Amino acid sequence: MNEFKQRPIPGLIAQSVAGVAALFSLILCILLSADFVRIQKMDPLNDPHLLELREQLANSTDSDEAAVEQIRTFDLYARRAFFSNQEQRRTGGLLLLGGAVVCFVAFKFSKLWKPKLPAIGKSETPDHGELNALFRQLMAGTGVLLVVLSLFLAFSVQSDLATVLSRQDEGDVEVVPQASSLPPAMKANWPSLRGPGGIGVTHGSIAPTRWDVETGEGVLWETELPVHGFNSPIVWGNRIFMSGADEEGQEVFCFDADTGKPLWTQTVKTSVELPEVSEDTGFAAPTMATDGTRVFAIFATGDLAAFDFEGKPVWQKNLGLPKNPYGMGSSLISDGTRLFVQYDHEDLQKVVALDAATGRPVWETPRKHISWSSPALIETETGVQLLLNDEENVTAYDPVSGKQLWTLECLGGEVAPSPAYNGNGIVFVANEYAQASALKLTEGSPEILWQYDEYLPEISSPLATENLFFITTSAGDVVCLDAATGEVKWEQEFDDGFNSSPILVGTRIYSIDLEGVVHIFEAAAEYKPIASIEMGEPVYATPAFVNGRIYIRGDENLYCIGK
Amino acid sequence: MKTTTKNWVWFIGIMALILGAGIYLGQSRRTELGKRFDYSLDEYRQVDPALIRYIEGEPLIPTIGKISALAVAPDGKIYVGGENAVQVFPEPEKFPVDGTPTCLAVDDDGTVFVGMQDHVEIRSRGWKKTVWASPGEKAYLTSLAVDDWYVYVADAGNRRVWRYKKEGGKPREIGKKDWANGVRGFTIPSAFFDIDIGTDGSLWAVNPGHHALENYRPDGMPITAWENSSFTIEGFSGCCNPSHFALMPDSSFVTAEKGLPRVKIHNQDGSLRCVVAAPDQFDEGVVGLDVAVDDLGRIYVLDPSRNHVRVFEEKQ
Amino acid sequence: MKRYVLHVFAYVFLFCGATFAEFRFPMPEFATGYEHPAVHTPGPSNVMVGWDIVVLLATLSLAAFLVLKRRKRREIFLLTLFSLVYFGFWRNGCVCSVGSVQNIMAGLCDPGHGVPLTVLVFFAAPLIFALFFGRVFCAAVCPLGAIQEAVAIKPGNVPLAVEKVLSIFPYIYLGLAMLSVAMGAGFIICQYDPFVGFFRMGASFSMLIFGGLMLVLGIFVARPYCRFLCPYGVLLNWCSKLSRHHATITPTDCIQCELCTDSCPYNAINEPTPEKAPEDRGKGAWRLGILILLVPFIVLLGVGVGSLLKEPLSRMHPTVRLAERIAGEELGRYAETNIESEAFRASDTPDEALYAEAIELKAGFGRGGKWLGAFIGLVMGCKLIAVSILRKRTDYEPDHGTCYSCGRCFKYCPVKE
Amino acid sequence: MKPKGKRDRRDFVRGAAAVLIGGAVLSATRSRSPRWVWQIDPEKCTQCGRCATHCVLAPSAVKCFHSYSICGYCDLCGGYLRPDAKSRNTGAENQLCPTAAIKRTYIEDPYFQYTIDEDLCIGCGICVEGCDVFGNGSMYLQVKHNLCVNCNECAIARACPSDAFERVPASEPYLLKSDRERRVS
Repeated sequence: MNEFKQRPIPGLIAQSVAGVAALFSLILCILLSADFVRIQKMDPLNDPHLLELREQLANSTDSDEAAVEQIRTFDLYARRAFFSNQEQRRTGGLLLLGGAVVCFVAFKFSKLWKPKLPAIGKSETPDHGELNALFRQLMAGTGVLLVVLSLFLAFSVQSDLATVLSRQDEGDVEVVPQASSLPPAMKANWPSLRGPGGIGVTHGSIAPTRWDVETGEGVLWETELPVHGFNSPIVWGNRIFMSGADEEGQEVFCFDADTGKPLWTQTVKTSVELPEVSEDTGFAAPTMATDGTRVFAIFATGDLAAFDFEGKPVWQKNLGLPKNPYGMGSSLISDGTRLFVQYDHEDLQKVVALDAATGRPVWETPRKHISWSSPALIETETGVQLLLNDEENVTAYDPVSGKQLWTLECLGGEVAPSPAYNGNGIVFVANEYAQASALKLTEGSPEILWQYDEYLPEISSPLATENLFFITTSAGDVVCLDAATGEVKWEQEFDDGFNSSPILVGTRIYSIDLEGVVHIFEAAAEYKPIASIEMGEPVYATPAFVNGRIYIRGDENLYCIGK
Repeated sequence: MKTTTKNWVWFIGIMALILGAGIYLGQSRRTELGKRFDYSLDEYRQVDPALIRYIEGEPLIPTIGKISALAVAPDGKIYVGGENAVQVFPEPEKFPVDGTPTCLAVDDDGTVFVGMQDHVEIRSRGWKKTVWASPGEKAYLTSLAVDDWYVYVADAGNRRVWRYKKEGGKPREIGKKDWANGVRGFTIPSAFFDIDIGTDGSLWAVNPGHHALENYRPDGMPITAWENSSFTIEGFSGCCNPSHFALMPDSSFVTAEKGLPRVKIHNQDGSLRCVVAAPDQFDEGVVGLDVAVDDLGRIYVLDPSRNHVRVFEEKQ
Repeated sequence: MKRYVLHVFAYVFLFCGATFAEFRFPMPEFATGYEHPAVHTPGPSNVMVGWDIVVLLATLSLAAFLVLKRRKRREIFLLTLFSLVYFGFWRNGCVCSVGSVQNIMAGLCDPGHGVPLTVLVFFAAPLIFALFFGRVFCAAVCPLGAIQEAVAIKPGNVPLAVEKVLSIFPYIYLGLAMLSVAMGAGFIICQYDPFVGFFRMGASFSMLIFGGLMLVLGIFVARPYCRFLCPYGVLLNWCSKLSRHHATITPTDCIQCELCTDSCPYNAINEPTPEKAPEDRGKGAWRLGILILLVPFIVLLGVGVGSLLKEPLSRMHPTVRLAERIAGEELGRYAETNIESEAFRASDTPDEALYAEAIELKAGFGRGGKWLGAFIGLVMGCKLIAVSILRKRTDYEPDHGTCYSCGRCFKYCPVKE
Repeated sequence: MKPKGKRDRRDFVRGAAAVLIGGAVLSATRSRSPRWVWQIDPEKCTQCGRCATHCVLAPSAVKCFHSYSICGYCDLCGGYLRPDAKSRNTGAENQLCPTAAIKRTYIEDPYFQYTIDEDLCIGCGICVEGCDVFGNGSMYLQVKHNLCVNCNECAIARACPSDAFERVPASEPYLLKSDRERRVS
C-alpha cells in the first residue's frame, strides 16, 4: 500500500472545505470574543442608568410609580439581554465547535489525499560544530535575558514592608507605661502556681488548722484524679483547674470547688511528636493559669491551650517542641490581660507574652539560659515586674512591653525554685549549688543585701514575709532568716523533703512534705509549730488557698479542706 | 550566516512571545463585581446631629465577661449579668450564677430575678436561691419585668409572655394568637423579645416582627399598640426590632435596635422624640444592646462587644 | 519552613476541631403545619474516579502497544482523539498528570496535605511507562498534548539550536512551580493551564486568550506547550532517556535513505554522525573540559541572581502580597483600600503578626530563590555539556528524551518488515 | 545491539529511577488522609463577592444555602429586600438579589418562605450580608459539590481575603450552620 499516493481533486476539495471551515470558525471566534468584550463592558446589572434610577427611588419620599416602572422595565431588559446573550453564546459556541470539527476532518482528509512527500537531505541542517557554536550563542543570549529580567524584577519590586519595619524600629523608643498592680479579682482567687503573682502569699488570712483525712473530719470532699501530672491546682470562683498528661494524651480538668465533682475535661491534641521527658517531670509539670475568664495550660510538647470556664476551646498553639533534658517545667502566669510563658530550653530561650483573649503574641524577648523555674509577678513601687530565674541570673521584665528592667547574676545550677518577694522592695532568690540572695530593689539594678549558702532549696520555692525569709529544702530542712540581714533565726529538720512550696496564710505557713505531711507553723522569728497533719499519700503539688479552704493535690486524689 | 540569522529570528520571536504572554497573564485580573453588588447601609448610619440630645458619660466597666443582661433596681443600683456572675454597681458586689443570665429584674425588696436561657432563678436578700421550672421545652427567655404583684417573663422561643405570681407556680400565658380579642400574637424571628411595665401597671411588650410596641392588661387583654417600620431614623429597621426597650419615667420609650445599632427615644404615641446614640457610636454588627433607665432619666446601654455598660445623659 | 508547615497544621487542626454550635432558637409556630423543605446537599461525585485510573492505564498500555508493535500513525492519532475527548472534554482536564507534580510536592512538604490515590497513579503511571516504553503518555494519553496534536496542521521546523535552548524553559517553569508549592503560594501550573479553559468551556478571559494563542501558535509550531513549557515533560524526558523499549523509526535495519529526516516536527530525529569527525578531537575535548569547569560558575551565578529575586518571588504568596499592601497603605502609597486589606483589618489580627509571617515567608523565598537559581544554572550548564558531546550514531534514531512517540515518522520509512 | 556493559548500566539506572519515583510517591502518601473537598467556613466568610467572579466555572459552584431551621421567616427579610425598599412585594425595585435568585412564597400570616433558585444564584453573597446584619444568618455561602470540579487548588480559595476556604473531608462535604437541617443529596 502506497501511503503517499496523491489524489489531487478530492485533496483540493478537502483543502478548500478545510479552508472555508477555518475561515468560518475564525470569524465566529472573533465575533464571540467581541461579543464577550462588549457584554463585559456593558455589564447590564451595573448599568449606571439603573443605579441612578435606584438612587432616585431611594431618595423619593413617597412611592415614585414612574421610577418603579422604569426600574422594572430596565430589569426586564437586562434579564432578557442576559438570557438571549447566553443563548447566542451557546449557539455560537456550538457553531464554532462544528466549524472546528469540519475543518479538522476536512484537513485530515486533505492530508490523506495529498500527503506531504518526504523531503530528502535537509540542506540547512548545520553540522555539529556549527550547531554547537550557535547553541552556545543562543544559550548565552538566554542567560543574559534571564539575568537582565531578574535584575529588572529585583529592582522594580520594592518592599513597602521593609520601609515600614525599619521605620518601626526607629520609632521603638517610645515609653510604654508599666502596669501598676494586678487586678483585685486575682488576689481573691488562686490564679496560678503559688497564688496571685506566684509568690506564695495568700491574700485571705484564714485556713483550717485541724482536719483528719482518715476520718474525713474537716475534709469537705476528696476526688480521684483521672490523669497523672505534677502540676498544682488553680482556683477561680467555684472552679478548680488542673492538667494531666501521659503518652496517651493531654487533658485539662475542671472540678466544682464546692462538691469536687468533675465539671468538664478537655483534651489538647498535639500536632508534634512527643518529646522525651524524665519520669519525675512528666508531660504536665507546668501549673495552669487563669486570667479570670479563660484558663491556660501548657504541656511538655509545647502545646499551649486556652479554654473558657465552660471548657470551650478558645485558642491553641504550639510554641515549638522544647528540647529539654527533664521536660518543660515552668508554670504559666497571667496579669489579667496577658499570659506569660517562660520558655527556656536547651536550644531556645525566650519569654513571651500572649494576648489572653486571642493567643496572639504581644511581645517576645529572647533569653540566654535554660530554666525550670516559674515566673512571678511582683507589685513594686514603680509598677508590676515579671521576675524570671535561670541558671545564672534573675531578670525582671516589664509585663507590658517585655523590656528587660534589670538582671543580676546570683544563681547557679539547674534552677527550679522561683523568686520570693516580701511585698516591700526585697526580692529573694535561692537555689541549691548556689546561694540564697536578698535583692533590694532600687531605681536601676538591685543591690544585694546579703547572701546565705547553708540550707538551700532544690525544688520548692522560698517564701518571704515582710521581715522574714523561709527556705524549705529537699532534705527536709526548714530555715528562717531575717529578711533584712540574713541572720539565721531558726532551723528545723523534718523527716521528709519538700517538693511542694510553702504558702503564707495570714501569719501561718503551710508546707507539705513528700510523704504528704502538712506542717503548719507560725511565720515568726521563733519556731512555733501549730500542727502536722498527714494526708496519707505523697504530695508534690503546691496547695491552693481560697476563701478559707485548702485544695491539695495528692499523688492520686484531690482534697478540699474546709467547710 | 544565514542559518545564524534564522536561528536568532526564531529565538527572539519565541522569547518575545513567552515574555508577552507572561506579562499579559501576570497583569490580568479577574473583574470584581460592580456597584450593584455592594451592600451598604452607610446612608442610614448617618444621623442628623441635631437629633442627638444625649451625651455619653463614663461607662461602667464590669469585671465579669460576656455581659448580657442589665437591670436598674428600684433603689437605683445597677445589676449587670454576665458570664457566671451578676455584678452590682456602684458597690463592688457580685454573686455567682451558673451560666450566663439572659435577663435580670430586681424587686423593691431587693430580690433578684435572674433569667437563664430556659428558666428563672430567684435570689432573695440572703442570696438564697430558688429555681422555677422551665416554662416549656422551647423556652428562650429574653426579658423579665416585675411589679408589685407579678413577675412577667418574655419567652422568645415560645413567643409568649409568662405571668408568674411572685411565689412561682403555674404561669399565665399572654400573647397567644386570639383574633377575637384582637391579639395577633408575637412574631419573633430571632431571639430578641423585650418587655417592661408601665407606670400604670400595664405590660408593654415588643412585637419585633411587626416593629411594634404593644400594651397589655395584666390579664393579657390588649390595650393599645403602635408600630413604625422604616430604615430611616423615625422607625425600626430590619426584620426584628426594636431588640430592647425601656420605659422612661415619663412613659416614653427608649428603644435599641440591632442591625443598625441605634438607641432612640420615642414619645408615647410612637413618634420620634430624639436620638440617644447613633449607629456610629457602636461597633459594627453589635447585637444585644440591652437598655435600662434610672429614676433620674439616665440611660444605660449594655454594649456586649466592648463589655461595658455605657451611660448616656441628656444634654444640658 | 518546617515551622511554617507545623503552624499551618496546627491551624487546620484547631478549626476542624471547633464544631459549629447548634443554634438553639426554635422556628416559629406555623398554624398551617408547614414543614420546611429539605436542603439540597449533593455530595462530590466519586463515580468516575476509579474509571479514570482504569482508562489511564488502559490508554497507556494501548498507546505503548500501538507505538511499539502496531506502528500505525493513524491508530495512534485515533487514540489521541479519544484521550482528548475523555480526559479533556469529558473529565474537564482534571485530574491531569502535569498538575499532579504539584500534589506530590505538596504531599512531600506537608504530610497533612494528603494525596489521593488517583493523583498518585496519574503522577507515577506515565513515568513508569516512560521508563519502559518512552513517552507514550505524550503520544496518545495527555489531553493537553492531544489538543495541540489535533491543531498541529502546518507544523514548521524550529531550528534545532533554538529548540535545544528553549528546552530549558520547562525546567524554569518546573522550578518555579515547585518553589511556589513548597512555600504554600499556590499551584501555578494549574493556575496557568492554557487548555483547561477549553475543556471546561469557560475560564477567565485572559486565560482563554492565552489558550487561544497557544492553539494558533500550535498550528505552525507543533506542541508549543509540551516543548517549551510543560514541567511534567521534564520528568518524562528523564525517564524516557532510560527507556527499555523505545519507538524506532524503522522496524528493522536503517537503510540510510534519509526519507524520514523531514517527517518529525519536533526535531526529535537524531541523524547519524558523519564518517569523518567534524573537528579535531583534541579541540572538542578541550572545549568540553572548559565547559565542565564553567558549570560551577554558572551555578554560582544562578545562586547570585536567584538571591536577588527574593522580593519578586515572594510576591507569589498571597500573605506577602497582603503584608506589602498593608505596609503600602500605612505609608500612604495607595489612595484607597482593597478587599484584602479591608478583610484583614476586619479580622483584627495585629499588623505585626502579619508582618512577621511575611518576613518569614520572604526568608523562605530568599532561600528558595537561591536554590532555583542554582537549579537553572545547573540545567544550563548540563545542556551546554550535553550538546558538546558528540555521540557516535550510525542510524537515524528518535531522540529518546524528546521524542513524543507520535508515530509520524513510521510511514516515511520504506522498510516495512 | 548495544554492548552488554552499557545495557547493564542502563538497567541499573532505570531501576534506580523507578525506585525514586516509588519513593516520591510513598513519601507523598505518608499519611493517607481522607479525600478532601473545598468548602467555605460560614463563620469566616465576609461576603466579598469573589466567589462569584473567581471560580473556574461560570457561573460559580458557590451558591447561597438557606438553612430553614434557622430562618425567622420574616416578612421583612434582610436578605431578600433592599434596605431602601419602599414596600415588601416582589417587585424588581425591592429585591436585593441582582439575579432574582431568591423566591419568596407565602406560608401564613406573617411568615414567608425564601428559597434559593440555584440556577440563577451566582454566589455573590449580597443576600448573606443582608441576612447577617438584620436576620438570623440563615443564608450563607457553600460550595455545591455536584458543580464543583474540586480543583487542585481552588481559585476562589486563593483569592479569598478572609481565609474562609478550607479543605474538608469528602465524607462531610458541607459546613452547615444547623445540624437540624433535613438534607437530600
